[in-house]
Amino acid sequence: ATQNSGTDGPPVRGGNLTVAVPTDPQSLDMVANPGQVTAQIGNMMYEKLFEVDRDFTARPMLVDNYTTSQDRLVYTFTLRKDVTFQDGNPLTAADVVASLDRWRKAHRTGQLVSPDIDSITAGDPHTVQLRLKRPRYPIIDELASPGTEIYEAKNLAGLPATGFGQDKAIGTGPYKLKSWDIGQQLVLQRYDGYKSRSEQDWGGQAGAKHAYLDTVTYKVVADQDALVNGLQTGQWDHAMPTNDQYESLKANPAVVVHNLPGGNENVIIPNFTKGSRFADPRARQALNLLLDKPAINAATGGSKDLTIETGAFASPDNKSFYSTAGEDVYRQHDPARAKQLLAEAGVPAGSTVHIVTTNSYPEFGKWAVLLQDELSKIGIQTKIDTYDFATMLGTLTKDPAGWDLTTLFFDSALTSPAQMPALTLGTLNGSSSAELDALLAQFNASTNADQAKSTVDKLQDLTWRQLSVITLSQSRLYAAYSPRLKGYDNFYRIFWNSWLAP
Amino acid sequence: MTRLLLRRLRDLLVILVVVGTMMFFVIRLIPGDPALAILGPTARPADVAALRSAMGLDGSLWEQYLSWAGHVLHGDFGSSITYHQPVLGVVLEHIPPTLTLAVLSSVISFLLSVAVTSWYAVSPRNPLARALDRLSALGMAIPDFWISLVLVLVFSVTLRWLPSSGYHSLFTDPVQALPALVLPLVVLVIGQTALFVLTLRESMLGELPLAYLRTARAKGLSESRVMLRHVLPNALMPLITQLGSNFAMLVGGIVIIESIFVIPGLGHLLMGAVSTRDFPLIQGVTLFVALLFVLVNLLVDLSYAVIDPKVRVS
Amino acid sequence: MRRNRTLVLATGALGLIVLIVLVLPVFLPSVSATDPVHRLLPPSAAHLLGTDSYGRDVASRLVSGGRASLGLSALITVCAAATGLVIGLVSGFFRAADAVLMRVMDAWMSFPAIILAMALAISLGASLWTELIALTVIFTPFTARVIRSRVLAVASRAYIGAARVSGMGRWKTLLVHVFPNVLPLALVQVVVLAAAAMLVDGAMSFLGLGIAPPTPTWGNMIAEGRSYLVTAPWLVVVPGVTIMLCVFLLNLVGSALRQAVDPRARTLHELQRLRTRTT
Amino acid sequence: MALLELDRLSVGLVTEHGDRELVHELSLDLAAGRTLCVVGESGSGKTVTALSIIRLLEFVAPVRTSGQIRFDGEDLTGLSPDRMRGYRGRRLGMIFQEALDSLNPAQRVRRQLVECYPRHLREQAEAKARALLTEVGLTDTERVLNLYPHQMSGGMQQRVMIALALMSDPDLLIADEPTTALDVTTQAEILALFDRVRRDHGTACVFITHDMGVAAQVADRIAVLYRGKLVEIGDRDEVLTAPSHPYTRALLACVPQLGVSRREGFPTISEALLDKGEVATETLVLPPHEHPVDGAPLVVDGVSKVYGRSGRSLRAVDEVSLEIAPGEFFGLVGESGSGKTTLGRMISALETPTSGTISFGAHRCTPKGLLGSEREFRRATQLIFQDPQSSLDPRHTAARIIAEPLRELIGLRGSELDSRVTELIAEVGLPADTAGKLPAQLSGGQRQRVSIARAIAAEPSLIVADEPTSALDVSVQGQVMNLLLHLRRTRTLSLLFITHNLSLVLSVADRVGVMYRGELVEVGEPEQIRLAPRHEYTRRLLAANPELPRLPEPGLLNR
Ligand SMILES: Nc1ncnc2c1ncn2[C@@H]1O[C@H](COP(=O)(O)OP(=O)(O)OP(=O)(O)O)[C@@H](O)[C@H]1O
Ligand SMILES: Nc1ncnc2c1ncn2[C@@H]1O[C@H](COP(=O)(O)OP(=O)(O)OP(=O)(O)O)[C@@H](O)[C@H]1O
Ligand SMILES: [Mg+2]
Ligand SMILES: [Mg+2]
Repeated sequence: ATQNSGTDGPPVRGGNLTVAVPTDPQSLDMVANPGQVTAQIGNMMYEKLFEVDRDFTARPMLVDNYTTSQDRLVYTFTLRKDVTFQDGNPLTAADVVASLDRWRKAHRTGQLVSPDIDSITAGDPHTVQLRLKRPRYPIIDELASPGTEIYEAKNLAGLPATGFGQDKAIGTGPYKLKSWDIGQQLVLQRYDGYKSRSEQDWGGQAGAKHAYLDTVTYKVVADQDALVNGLQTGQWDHAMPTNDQYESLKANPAVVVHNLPGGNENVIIPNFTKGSRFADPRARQALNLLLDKPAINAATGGSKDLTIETGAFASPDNKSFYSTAGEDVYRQHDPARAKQLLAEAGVPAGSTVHIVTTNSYPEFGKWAVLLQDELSKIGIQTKIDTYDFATMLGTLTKDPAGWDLTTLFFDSALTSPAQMPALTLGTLNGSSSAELDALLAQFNASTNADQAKSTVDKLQDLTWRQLSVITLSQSRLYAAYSPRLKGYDNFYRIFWNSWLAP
Repeated sequence: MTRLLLRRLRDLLVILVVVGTMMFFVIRLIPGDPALAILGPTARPADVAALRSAMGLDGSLWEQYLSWAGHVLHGDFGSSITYHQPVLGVVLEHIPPTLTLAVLSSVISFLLSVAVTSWYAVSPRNPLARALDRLSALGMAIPDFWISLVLVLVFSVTLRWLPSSGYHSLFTDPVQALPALVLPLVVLVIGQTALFVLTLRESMLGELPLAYLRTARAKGLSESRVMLRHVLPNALMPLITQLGSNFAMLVGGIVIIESIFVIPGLGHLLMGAVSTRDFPLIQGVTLFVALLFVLVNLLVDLSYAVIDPKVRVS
Repeated sequence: MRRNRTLVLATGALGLIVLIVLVLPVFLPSVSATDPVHRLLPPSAAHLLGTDSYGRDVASRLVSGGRASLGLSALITVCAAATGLVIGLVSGFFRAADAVLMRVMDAWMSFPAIILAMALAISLGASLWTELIALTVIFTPFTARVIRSRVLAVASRAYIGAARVSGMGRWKTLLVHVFPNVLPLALVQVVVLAAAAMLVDGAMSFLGLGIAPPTPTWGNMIAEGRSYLVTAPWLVVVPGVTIMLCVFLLNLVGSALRQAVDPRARTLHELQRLRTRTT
Repeated sequence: MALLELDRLSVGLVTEHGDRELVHELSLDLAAGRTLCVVGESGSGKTVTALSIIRLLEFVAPVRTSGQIRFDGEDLTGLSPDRMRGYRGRRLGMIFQEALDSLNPAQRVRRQLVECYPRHLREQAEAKARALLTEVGLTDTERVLNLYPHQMSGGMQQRVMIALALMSDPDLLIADEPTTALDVTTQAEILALFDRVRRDHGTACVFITHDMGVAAQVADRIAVLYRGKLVEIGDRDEVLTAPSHPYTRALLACVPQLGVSRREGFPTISEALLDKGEVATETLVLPPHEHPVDGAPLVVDGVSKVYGRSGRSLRAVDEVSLEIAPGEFFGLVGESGSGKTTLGRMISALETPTSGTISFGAHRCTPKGLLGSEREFRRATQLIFQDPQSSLDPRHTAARIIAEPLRELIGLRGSELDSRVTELIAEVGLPADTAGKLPAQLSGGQRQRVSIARAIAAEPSLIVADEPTSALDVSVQGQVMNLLLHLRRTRTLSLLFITHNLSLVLSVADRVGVMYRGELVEVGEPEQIRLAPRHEYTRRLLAANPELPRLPEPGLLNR
């Protein structure tokens, strides 16, 4: 399989694209349900004021243009006039206000941003005013982040915390919901009333959108083998298999594999809570010294193409957040010193480390196994408890001091520190600190990109000093799809501007 | 017969109540919180609590139970937490695939096992019959997920004869449905047939020394007729028991087959519901599985009464 | 005699497997020693059955996985067969107990097995003991039902009445007259159980409900290896074939054993030989 | 030309220690339309011979046959299984000794009867089945056709078995003790039926029986078997009046006769004397009544048993009241299906009465079940089952079966137990090697004796004996009766003796009861019943009782 080159030929209108997704989206409400599949489908249906381009930079989408006051406290957004929702109603400022209000209250990012917001109000039907309490540098990026999709105000009135049902899944995007057989498949259909922006070249989720495909069918395929087999036998045109499958798919001429922008940050999370074996910073340093990250990555990453040996919390594709600060700490490896440090921190050889992990994602279990092996080499015993994901979270939060290590991965393509799980893990492992809060405030107060970038470096450096997470690597994502799928060289989540060759 | 039916209907209600209640409390023993599962590791406790209450999960277990039971009595199984839809609808949507697989595979296995065993009984010296009989022992030994992987690799991925997965309704779309059903059915049939052959052979062997066969032979009946009309029917009871139990197992448990072949059935739904802690949905599915189970066993018991007049079901 | 030869051969083979599984791990490299550099190696002199995705030696894991798999299925079989047999006997023989016991079994069985397994595995954590409890709980009612149906048939025979006239207590009658007449079926059931236990153990691991890695079992070896079905087929083939072999041998032992305990089956067999010889 | 010719037929059982011969060089022949009665010792190979002719033995036991069985000129031993099958049913019909076991338990009578007919002839077959059932005396044909075997009385089962064999009008009918479970009136009807069939179809018949009276009535020729060998064959009158072989002579001498009292003991055949070629019967001299007769009477008070639910219910026993004094020998005769077995089962508390009570000493059987200690009751009361085959656990050896009550009720263990079992086996006249055999390896009579040994083992004070000697030859029957009489002399033993053998019961019982359609219609002393029967049915019974022609050496009888 080869990477897509620019020789896709002229776009063809029509046809149905079948996409395999690992779970049912469960809800199409992107505020109530931050799941990946919901996002993947929701991005086809909904739009935000701003959207990120292929460099993860925010660009206007529903906003025609906007102004910022001198003191950087008042933003005035002018909405595009011709935009209609998929039920035919025009987009109004009231819809934007209602959607963003809900985001502030109910979405995790919104909640983090909210303290800085004074008000969001509608000027006239096509202007919205956002007043801040203090300047906030990433506010536009945050308005381009998941959760800020604009829904109709009338659909948001009186919603429970569980969000809205499929009857209210109406946005302004190029595709609308056609049918949904729960647990089986979901079909999107071209929204004929969609008015595209005129720009062509922003990439990512931004810019012009052309709906060439008549329909997009999302099939729920949980089983990895089924996923790969169906891909090879043409039962679906597009899937995102696990990294294990990468090499064999790459070798298969019937399938195209394609690396996607962004990725996952793979982390081991030590518990800071008193009572944990890693409450002592020396123990965390020791752990970092102990881990042979390249070896672990080799055993779990699947392919060199997919593994980025970096300790950064953001993807290298994410220009404004990718930082190499602390890279030297990331690369340290010294088991002997680790053993000594652990002993100093009160974790001598022979003690037992309690790892809680899940089998819901295969990688987690693998890391746990490799961790166990490395710990055993310096005489530390391990007790691994494997639960399903929901139970793991329950176990971690119910008894905050009852565990020592856990494993997770985070989306590394996000656009503001508020969205970076690696920086907001305080509730889980007790790693919040004044220093972190101060740095975050400093970032928010930045006035320009350089200033922001230097704060990101400090944040990254702090992470490696504090070791609130120990990053193993970044995994790149990839899509595998039928060679008939053309014009698909953008973000993995979206199929506008793509078409099926006849 | 009517008395039997009435009594079994009463049992059915009792079982449903017991299972419903047991299930309600058992699944709540499972740690993990649906709200937390949705909101993820970085959620604030306050939000989790808010979501919990929106899902109707606050209040004591007893209050929850009573309210759930009260609604169920009025035919309202509640609303799925994850799908935001009435549980009843979600469950009904997932029943046909599972039932299609379970019924078809049970029927096919039953017929196959009866055919193989009787053939072997009638002509024990026929090499093919003997080979089939022996093969059944091997059939029992094959892990179903293993053979699924292999069959898909051979017949779908390599030979491209059959789709590797998928499900279409047999009634609305038979042309697409049949090829997709072949592989999962084969997998289910292999294991079940093997088990059935073993059960049936055993019970037929038990009948062979009985004196009534002598009478049948004295009538000048052919050996095949003796086997098919006398031994077989009298030996069927253990097989039918086995069939009933297996059917029950299938309905609640073909998770693996359903997931490998991407069949949107009850087992799959149940697994998903458990992993997201969608309590109303779990309860709904469980009640339906229990209902199906009881109905199947009612049939089994009725067939006892038909097959063995001495066993007056009580 | 031919039957006996099968019995001896099959038992011998099974015994050998058990022996290997018990003794050999002492001499083999550690099962959890990972070696990412040498991952997914095909079988060779250094690694007789290749290495897995962590670079662990498949042969050592197979052998030590056998401990868990064989031990577990033996335990499950014993537990489930024993409880199932007792419940089946009692409920088939005592009408009063039957009504209650069978309703309980019905409720028990109609409770989807997978939920039970998951509830246990999730709340207690996946481990050998959870799996043992879960599978015993799952299998018991099935055994009980099969046994009961045979007990019902036996209980209606006149010799049960005769035992009563001879002053035999109900429980003893159950033991002396009913049980031996149910035994052949029970033996079959034991084999079915052992086979099923081994397969279901695999399935549970496959679903992540079984004994959790890194402790190897044949089931979770298949589950772990299946992502490499095309690139490293030995990961799946080796444990798969081992399971099949063991279950198959068990079957042979079971049917030979059954003939040994059932005098009628024995003469039947002789009969068949004779008829084959004379014609 | 003879229809059936056995030419030096030997049947050997293949065992691990070589062959064991069951039948030795048997030669006989039988012409069409004639009846050959085969009589002889229990276990002498009669059933084995019969099964060998129709070649059904090979399905249940590993056997080797030598010699020839020529049927209509064709040697059956050499036929392929397929061709042999063509003979069964249409040309060779068989009535089996144990009716209940020989009927498919899961099929209604109707289906079993019409089965051998092709589908398009089913209607005709059903008409024929109805006619045959009427002929065998089952007048309620519609009900009977819809019954399952276990819902019928022993006699009904046997008659269904007979109808079954006659369904396809065979050329040769092999009847293995076809009337043992029948009362004499019904037996007479059946014998008449056989005669009619023989005349209408020219059917030849091999008739195996223990009842010399029956043999005298139906046979053209009689063959006598002893220990697997044919010791005598000849015309009926010749064999009956001028027997040449000492065994035959002895056998005839043992036959019970109306009007001859046997209360002081039955004549039996002594093997020792037989081997010497002398007059081979001996009569045991019973010890005199020494001990005082004590204990409680059995009181049956207004007992009824209703089977089935309202609507299709059947009153099997109807308001029967009866008292049996301690030590009394009470004979119970009656029509087949009249409720004798049911009454016996209620008395031994295997069945609860629908109404009424049965009391025996401190024990009381009521509709609610048995009151008081069951163990005590079982020690006191034993039952000999009508159908020995199904009352023996197929997996237990004879010794184990006999040991059961000894262990359970008396608590014997170890060598004491073993020696008592050996004693009992000898007492009922079984060879010592019976001990290790499974029921399926025994002859009908041997099974019956195992069942008797089991019943007397615990030395009960009441035995309900349900046709305990129906499958026994007269000599063994004598032995068994002597045993019972002996027990009665040495200790207190009451007997409820259910039988169809009028001659037997009238010759030995203290009192006799007659049952008819569920009711006890007459009770009286044997002489009174015999000479002055009050009920119409009793009179019919007496009239139908088959009698042996006067024997040449009457002197023997009283010795
Ligand atoms: N299936 C068998 N296996 C072994 N031995 C058998 C079998 N059937 C019969 N026998 C033996 O063969 C001998 C003859 O038995 P058979 O049934 O022919 O006697 P019978 O003359 O019919 O006696 P009865 O009048 O008591 O029925 C007996 O000693 C019996 O133990
Ligand atoms: N379990 C049963 N269910 C229904 N009817 C039964 C049952 N047992 C016996 N009967 C009926 O009760 C009646 C009496 O049967 P029973 O066995 O007492 O007769 P019997 O006098 O012993 O006859 P035989 O001399 O033929 O043995 C018969 O008509 C029979 O059909
Ligand atoms: Mg006989
Ligand atoms: Mg009777």
